[in-house]
Amino acid sequence: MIEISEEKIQSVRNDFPILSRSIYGKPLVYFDNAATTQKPNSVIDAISNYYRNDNANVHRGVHYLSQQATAAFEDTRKKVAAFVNAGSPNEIIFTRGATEAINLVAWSYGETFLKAGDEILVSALDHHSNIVPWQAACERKGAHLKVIPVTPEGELNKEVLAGLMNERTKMIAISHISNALGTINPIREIVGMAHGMNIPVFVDGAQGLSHGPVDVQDSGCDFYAFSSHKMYGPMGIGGLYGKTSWLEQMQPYQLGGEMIDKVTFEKTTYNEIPYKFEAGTPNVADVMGLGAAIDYLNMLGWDFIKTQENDLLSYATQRLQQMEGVRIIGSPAQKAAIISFVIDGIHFFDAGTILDHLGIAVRTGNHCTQPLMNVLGINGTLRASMAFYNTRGEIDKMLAGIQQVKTLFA
Amino acid sequence: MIEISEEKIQSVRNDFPILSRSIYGKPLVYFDNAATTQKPNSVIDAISNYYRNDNANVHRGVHYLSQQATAAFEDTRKKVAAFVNAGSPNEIIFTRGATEAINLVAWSYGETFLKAGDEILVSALDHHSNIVPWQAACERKGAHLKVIPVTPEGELNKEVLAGLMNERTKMIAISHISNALGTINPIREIVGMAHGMNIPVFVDGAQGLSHGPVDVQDSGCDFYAFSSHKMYGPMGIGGLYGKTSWLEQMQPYQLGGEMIDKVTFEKTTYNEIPYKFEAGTPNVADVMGLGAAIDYLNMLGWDFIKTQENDLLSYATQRLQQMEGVRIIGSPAQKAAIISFVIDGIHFFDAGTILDHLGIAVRTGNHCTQPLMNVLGINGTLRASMAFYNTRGEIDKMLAGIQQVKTLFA
Amino acid sequence: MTINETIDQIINEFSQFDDWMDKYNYLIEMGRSVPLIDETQKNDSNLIVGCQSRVWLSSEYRDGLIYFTADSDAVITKGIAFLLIRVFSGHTPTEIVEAETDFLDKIGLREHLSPTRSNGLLSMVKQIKLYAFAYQVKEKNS
Amino acid sequence: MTINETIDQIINEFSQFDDWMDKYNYLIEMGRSVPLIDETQKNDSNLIVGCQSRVWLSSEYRDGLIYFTADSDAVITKGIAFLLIRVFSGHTPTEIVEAETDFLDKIGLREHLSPTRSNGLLSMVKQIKLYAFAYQVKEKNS
Ligand SMILES: Cc1ncc(COP(=O)(O)O)c(C=O)c1O
Ligand SMILES: Cc1ncc(COP(=O)(O)O)c(C=O)c1O
Repeated sequence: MIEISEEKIQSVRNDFPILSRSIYGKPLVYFDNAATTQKPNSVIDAISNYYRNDNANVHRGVHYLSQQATAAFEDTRKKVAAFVNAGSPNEIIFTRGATEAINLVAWSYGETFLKAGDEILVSALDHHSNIVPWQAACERKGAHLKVIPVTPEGELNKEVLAGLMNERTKMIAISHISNALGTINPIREIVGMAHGMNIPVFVDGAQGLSHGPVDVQDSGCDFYAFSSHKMYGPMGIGGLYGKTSWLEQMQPYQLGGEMIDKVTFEKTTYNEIPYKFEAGTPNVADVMGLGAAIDYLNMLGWDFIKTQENDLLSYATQRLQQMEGVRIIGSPAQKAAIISFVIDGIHFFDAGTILDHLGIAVRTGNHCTQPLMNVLGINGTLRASMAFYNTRGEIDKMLAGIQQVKTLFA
Repeated sequence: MIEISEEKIQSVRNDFPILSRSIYGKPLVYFDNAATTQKPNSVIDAISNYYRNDNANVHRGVHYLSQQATAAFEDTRKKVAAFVNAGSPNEIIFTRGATEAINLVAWSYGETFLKAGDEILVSALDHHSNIVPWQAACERKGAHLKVIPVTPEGELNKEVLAGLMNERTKMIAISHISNALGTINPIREIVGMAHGMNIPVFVDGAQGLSHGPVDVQDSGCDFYAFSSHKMYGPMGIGGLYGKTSWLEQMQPYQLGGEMIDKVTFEKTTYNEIPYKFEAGTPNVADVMGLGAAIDYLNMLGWDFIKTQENDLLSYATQRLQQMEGVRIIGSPAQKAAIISFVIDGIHFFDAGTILDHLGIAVRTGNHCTQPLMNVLGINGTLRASMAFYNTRGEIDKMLAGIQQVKTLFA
Repeated sequence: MTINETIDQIINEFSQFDDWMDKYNYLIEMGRSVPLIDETQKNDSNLIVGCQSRVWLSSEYRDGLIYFTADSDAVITKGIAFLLIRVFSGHTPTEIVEAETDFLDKIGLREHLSPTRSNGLLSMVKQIKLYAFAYQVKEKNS
Repeated sequence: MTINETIDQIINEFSQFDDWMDKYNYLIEMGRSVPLIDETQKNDSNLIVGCQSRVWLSSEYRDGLIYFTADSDAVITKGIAFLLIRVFSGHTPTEIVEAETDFLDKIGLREHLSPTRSNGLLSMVKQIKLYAFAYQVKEKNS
């Protein structure tokens, strides 16, 4: 384990201009990182510099700016591929974000492989974005949606999962990290079980890429979706890793632009992967921003990120556990720096409103995981999701805020 | 008509930082505006400022930054609605761009209304993005794709169009302005014909919003799609105008996030419009940039833009017509500042490569309009697409470049 | 009291507070005095959707006037519901339909007016106006 | 001459030109000397897809060596095709499969190496390598 100095954290914080702003006259304490992370200067500058100096539409342009933009765009694809250790840059498809990546696979895989009577497994732990597109694919094809239940600790129930897999199972769609509880799912193990029965595994990595290294070849998953804005990069961009063999077989999703090979009114043929899945003008500027975010994370290093986040997680957990009337939801063995909790007798909306006035941004509600909330028998939680730029001091402020909330609504 | 001074144009050019860069040591002459336009400082700054000061995920957040971001996001929706004169901001859906907007309607309208034997009319003038999604919808539903032919002048053949409309016609999908030839289609008139037979009209406005005012209520079209990056705004964002009555009836397209109302594993219900069609975390930063682009265009005014672009168009047309061996493709009565041309005996790729080395960025090829190129019996063209920040001096440079090309390949 | 008079009164009450905390304290107190909806009326058709907290709002039409009751599982939301009821309850459909609704901005509760579903305030106002509109139509047809 | 010797020769030839225009003039000239593909071979299976210009590339295997012919409707593309043929034609499958292909960068035609479909250069190189690979496999199996 590495030692992290106050100065180091302060210098990292200085990379993020928004962290020095105040809210209602109080310094911003930003604990809504699972909703979206803040952006370092290098990401913001990458976007501005692109528009100031290099902006052009990519592909097919013979002129310099277009070729330069294309090269930079494709270089970033390689960078993303290396970041998740994909087998080839062609296995990386740029999308608008995780939700679009999930919709893409649910549609294209569904159209290509799903038949009536087939089954798809989703989990009760997951974000709506990784449930509803699969539900719709099943409805379209007459397939059945089966649900992997969640244990009281907030983990996937692996025994039940094993029992759910059979020769009709055509996909297991799970998340890498739960945005609601912070649970880190054992992807590698689940992929092992699934592949033993020839079932592909789709991983919603929206929360996965910001908290630790991802190695899609090591975990063996067939698809991995992510959002740039949740990993310190810009909004409006994200991606999908997919194994070549699947991507090549799957029907295209959106149509038009570079994804097309030849068009006549009788018949259209499509380009190769990854282009086949990238319709319309790509979001080159934000791809540049995403590239800068990856550079930034590589520069910081996972050692620093994980050490700092684990420290925040264990400190906050310990302190919250000591508070009377506060109950942390979920206690998975493997957990990222996301804490959901409830305060006895106090509605999360009331608590969140007061914390907000103290400059503390937490998220409240069901976190787009209504099925999970139903299982847990609650309407919602307060969620503090932390990033490496947060500090113990900020956690102390939140705890003081909760104390104030308790007094106010006592 | 207003008079435009040299100083005015120079001051407008100064708003666009990229216009002062050079290519191979020569000042950039950017004539690829139909592919993507350049961005003024105010747009670039709107994005940076958002990330520096205001970044948050929108909707449902009770904290200040989230509410502020949501308000700014929804204000921009109103701004877009006003810009195209929509009946209500709820009729504006943010998408990744025009291609996504077209795919959205082709899918959602198709799933909701299209039956076997129905017909959809597309045009031989159009961009692949406004052909292939309709072709796919027809294939899925057993409907038929009918083609509105193009006259030798490069206009839609209205007589044939009138004959193609019948009680089986479920949609007419046409472009506002042709990206390949610059043709401005008579949307209002076509909508009049179509509505007389209860046929809705979808307009691909990717090239429409940058060259003149758009009034969807005046033209009466049912849908209007656009891309921010082609109207001086950022990449990665765009939108769809749709009449409330259609949007309310149509099935949602992508699923997940704010577009959801309630989820259980048995059944999911959806939010109201426009949210029903906006899955996943919206691209708030680029929506801010789009808002700044609209402010910028409003500030310049259509009078200025149209006067300047018409001057460039007529000057370039006249000069090109005088050049031996140069043939302008298409001579529609109504035309935006887009000129496609061929040089006798010289391949567009050869010509484009040489022009590029002179700092002149034109686009070459089929411009994603292969069916149009087939009709015209050519493989592609050189295309100079102009914006209000271009100058007659730049046109002169292009003409000198073409002269050089002719000498080189003689 | 007319709708506008109540609004002025509320703005006046809130103007005493310099501190947001006092404002919220007062709101919380008021939450406790909301005319509670009958438990049997706490059903889905009176539930206002799209709120972070659950809000039920019910209306009754007596002698040409509309009376509202409400409840919420969040205290602040209850307080806001009470403000709305103070303003609108006991008025004619037409008065309610025509009333201005931007007073929450003036009393410094702007954060509750955001155009999103994160809290149900705008939905509550919308619902109140809808009820009034429905009774107005009924009046005309009877 | 080995593949590397031809490459060095070409790099040397191009190093004479300071001016891009001279370089292109030379390329255009070379385009005129490309060993033209037989008209009957200008079919879809020899067409390299994804180019701005159409390029046909055909190969023949004689006495252990591969010979290429090509054509394009664009002159610059022809010139580049000729450079590639000069380098690779008349070599064994193994020599071709193992050859480095970044020399176009060194002669200052980097703009033709962009990783996109906008010009067919990379596709041409890929196709040449593919042909060589196919003959290599055939050799082994025979
Ligand atoms: C686990 C998980 N999946 C999917 C999503 C959807 O991501 P996005 O909204 O960026 O598409 C989110 C975030 O909202 C998430 O936390
Ligand atoms: C007429 C037309 N329609 C559609 C499109 C597609 O727009 P986008 O690539 O921004 O989705 C374009 C531009 O490429 C266009 O010119």
